[in-house]
Amino acid sequence: MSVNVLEAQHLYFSYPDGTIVLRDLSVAIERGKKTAILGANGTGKSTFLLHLIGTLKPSKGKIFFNQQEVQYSRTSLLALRSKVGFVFQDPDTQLFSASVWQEVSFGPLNLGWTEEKVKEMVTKALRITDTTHLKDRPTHSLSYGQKKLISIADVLAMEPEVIILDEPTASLDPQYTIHILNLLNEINKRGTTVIMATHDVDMAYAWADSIMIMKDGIIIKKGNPVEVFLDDELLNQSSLTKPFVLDIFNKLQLNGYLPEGITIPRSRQQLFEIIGRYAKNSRL
Amino acid sequence: MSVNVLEAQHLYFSYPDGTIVLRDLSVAIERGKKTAILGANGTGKSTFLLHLIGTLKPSKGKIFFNQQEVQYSRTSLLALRSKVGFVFQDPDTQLFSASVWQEVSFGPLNLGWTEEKVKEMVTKALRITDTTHLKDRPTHSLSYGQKKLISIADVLAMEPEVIILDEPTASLDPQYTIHILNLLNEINKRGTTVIMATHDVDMAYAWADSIMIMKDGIIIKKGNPVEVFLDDELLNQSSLTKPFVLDIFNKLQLNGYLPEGITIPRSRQQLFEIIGRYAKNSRL
Amino acid sequence: MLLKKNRYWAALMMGIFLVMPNTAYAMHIMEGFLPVKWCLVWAVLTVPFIIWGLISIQKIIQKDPKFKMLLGLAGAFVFVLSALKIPSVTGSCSHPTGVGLGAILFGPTTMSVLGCIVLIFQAILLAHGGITTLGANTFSMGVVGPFASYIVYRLVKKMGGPQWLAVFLAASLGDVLTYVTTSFQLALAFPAETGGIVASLTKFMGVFALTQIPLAISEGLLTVFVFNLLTSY
Amino acid sequence: MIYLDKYAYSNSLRNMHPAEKFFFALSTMIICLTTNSYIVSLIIVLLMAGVSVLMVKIPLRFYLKLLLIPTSFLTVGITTIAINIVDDMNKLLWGWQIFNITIGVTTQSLHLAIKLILRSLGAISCLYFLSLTTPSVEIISILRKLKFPELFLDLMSLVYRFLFVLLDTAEKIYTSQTVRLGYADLKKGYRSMGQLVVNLFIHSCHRSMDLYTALEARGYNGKFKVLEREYQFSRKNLLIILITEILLIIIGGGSH
Repeated sequence: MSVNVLEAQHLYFSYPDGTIVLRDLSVAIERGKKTAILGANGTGKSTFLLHLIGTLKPSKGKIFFNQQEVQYSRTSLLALRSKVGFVFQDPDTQLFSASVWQEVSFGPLNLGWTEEKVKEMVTKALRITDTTHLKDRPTHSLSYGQKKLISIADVLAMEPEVIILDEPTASLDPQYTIHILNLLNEINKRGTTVIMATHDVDMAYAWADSIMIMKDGIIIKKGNPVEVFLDDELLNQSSLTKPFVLDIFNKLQLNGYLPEGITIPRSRQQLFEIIGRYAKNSRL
Repeated sequence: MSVNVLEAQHLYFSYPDGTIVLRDLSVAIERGKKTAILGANGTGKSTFLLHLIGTLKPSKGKIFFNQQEVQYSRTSLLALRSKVGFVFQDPDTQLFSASVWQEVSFGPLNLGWTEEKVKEMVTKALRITDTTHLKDRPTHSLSYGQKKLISIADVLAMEPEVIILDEPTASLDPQYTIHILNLLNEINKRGTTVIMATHDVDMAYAWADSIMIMKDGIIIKKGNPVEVFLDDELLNQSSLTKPFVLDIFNKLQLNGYLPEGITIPRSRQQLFEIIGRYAKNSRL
Repeated sequence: MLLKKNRYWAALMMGIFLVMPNTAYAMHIMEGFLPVKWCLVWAVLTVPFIIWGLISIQKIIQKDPKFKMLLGLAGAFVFVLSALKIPSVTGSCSHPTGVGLGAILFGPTTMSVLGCIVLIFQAILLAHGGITTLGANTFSMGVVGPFASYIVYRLVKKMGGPQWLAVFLAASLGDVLTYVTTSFQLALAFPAETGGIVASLTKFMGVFALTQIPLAISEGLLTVFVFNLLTSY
Repeated sequence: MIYLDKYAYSNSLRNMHPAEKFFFALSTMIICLTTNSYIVSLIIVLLMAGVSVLMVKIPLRFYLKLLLIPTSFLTVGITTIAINIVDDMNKLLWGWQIFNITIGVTTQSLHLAIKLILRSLGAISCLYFLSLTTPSVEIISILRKLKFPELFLDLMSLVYRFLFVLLDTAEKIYTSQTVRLGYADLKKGYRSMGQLVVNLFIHSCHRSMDLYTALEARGYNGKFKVLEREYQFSRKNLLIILITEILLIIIGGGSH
């Protein structure tokens, strides 16, 4: 199979009142990778994501899933959505069932699986998200973070090839953020392509394999995190800040604290390690 | 007047179903300062804040505003709320009026001011929040960030002595976050005490004069940002991370890059300045 | 927890959506369609119900000020329901109605007020219905529908019928009677040359009420379903 | 979804006194109804379309789409009125026979139908003028000046404010259901729709509580006292409106 799981070609989208949201957006998303789409509020990130599951239909342009052009007939949309899962930003609007168990079984039941299989998949999804103990709780009694986990379990239980998440860590405290990111890594390791939209540059820099920068309805840059975030002009243009780890690493190099030519750190942990390593040398 | 504008003494609060939210919480908030209340999701931050405006009544314990014990009669609550403003996390909860101008005039009119004065205050609140151009817009047509600004203007127009904000930067992109923080600094400089609940340690560290750490319904620590965030055990206990600026500064000192005994930086900018300063020296 | 604490409100709120027959706005009498005389007649007939409703709402608000916010949200909720499309057998979509339980739990007079407000916004924002026909539309949707549902529900319960049947009949009959009223309103305004009002009524009933029967049934079922879900919360 | 509303607060007549617009739309509508003449109705349709497109700057295509909204009601209603049982064969324009009964269209019923179409279109184009130029907030404040009951107006503004919030919520729930194949077939569709409705209802309950708390925090005392925006009456506008209405009445009188 090809390397690209999803592909957008020359997408245009505007609301009936004429507001243009996407203009000639073309991009390919690689299978098995972790992709983060970055951009300020209102640049069309969510609109683009909703195109990937066929909820919005482009006014012009095409979407391809596994090299197949997405048709907007009922059956082909159903087929697409059984393979591509979507986790919404606000779990309160995604969760609509009375209990967690019912909630998570909603998708699998709609896939027409046997009861046996549904049970198995729901159990598995709850286990992976570490929410088995919540299974009999009413959804509205959960904390925000728990709701977020259930909204991911919702989609996981359908065994999708691709999971798309809109701002998965917004409004979460640091601990839940870490929990969710670990979960997404775990899901990715099991072979699922993970795509997220976010405006958290630090998180995206540490987490993603591939970064896309979106501005005014178009993806203006795609590349690996280091490459993208070293481009100061690009960041300025798209009103994003530089990830702190990268920024400080640069400054330390620039001011002679760290040598040139060493591996650029992606996380706080890696940065601290480098600091520790070269500290010893300088003390010799 | 005393230094403490608001004080809580031995607050207890539990929901009718028996869930205990606050247990023996005592704390004083100083006049004219910027106070941040930090804690993981679900530790009772919002519940505590709602006690400060008398919306929730403690099952036991007392609240003092300007040394006066808060009574729960209608008139004394109105008096309290005319001095202490509250900005809710979700602006859609707070904004009830169809147009911005009407929305912002609601609070001042309830204070019984003359129409003249109300107009003046509304105009001023819109100017300070930089939203004058939105004044004739219907509230529902605003972006999330704009709604947030209007919900602050709502309260500002009442000229409160204290402004309390629940998670003011949640779900905002970096640009709006900076905008809101600058606004809060501006408001504080005009003499208003500002209190916010948040779980963003980096933001709180850079912004606040005084930090309170909340855990399981009680404030376990109060102090200045550096003091609080240097206490690793405390942070661990309350599942908070160390602010990045402080963390990296520590590591740089520890590894001999920076000398001991220099002023601890509070923001990225300050840290970079220090790095620059000592880099030159080390190159000499 | 919220629901337990506010059983009464919950019941009221639910009532609202059930009682407001929103079915296919295409069926609201459009702007300019009724002659002046009939616009006035229906407006005059509707106003007392609105006043009655406002007085009873005011009474509840005096005891419980939060009730006003609840009604505001309830009105918005009713508007949104009228914009929803429910799946139907033919594949085409119809709009959820709710002639039913709500009137019973909420009191049909309150529904007259909310119905009128929703119809105003449907006219201004969606161009469904109209200002001059507001009286006639409120009379069929906000007065006849709710009252019919209320009475049907009470009757079935009194005769010892099961809950689901009472809900179903209240919802679907309230719906049908709304459109029977619309047919009457049109027949009175446009009597046939031959056969007069009776002939005209037959025509309008055939077009405006009979066609509603399948919709009324499916919406009665949905109402029962929603009711069951709600009580399971 | 609601585009009429968007134009209402961003059109080129936004700063005209809302009472002037209200008066213009309503008096024209009343004249349209009372004169009930072909020519007046036709003039009003053209007048309102002209004003909306040329002065208010509503895109022509959008305006034409608006005119199509009532077609389903109009078609059904008009057809029902136009087709009758006919016993005087002289009047019959065309029709057909079932058993002994002739069903068809007469000159008289055709006249009535055409008159009705024009009158309805005339009236609805007046409504469009109001919807496209006057925000609901302003309409509510006009009703306030007309001494509508406070409670009714308070409920109106709450409904207006929150229908957008709830529409948004409903749409999100619907999308998240479709994405998980909730509407794959009829039975699933029913189940999903039921859940959506229940959820929206619970959501509304919560919101109403939160709203009360938030209003209380700003000193709510049972009244929605807010400042209204001030507008200046323009003599020129009033004069133009008055002349237009008088002309319409004269034409209406002459055409009878």
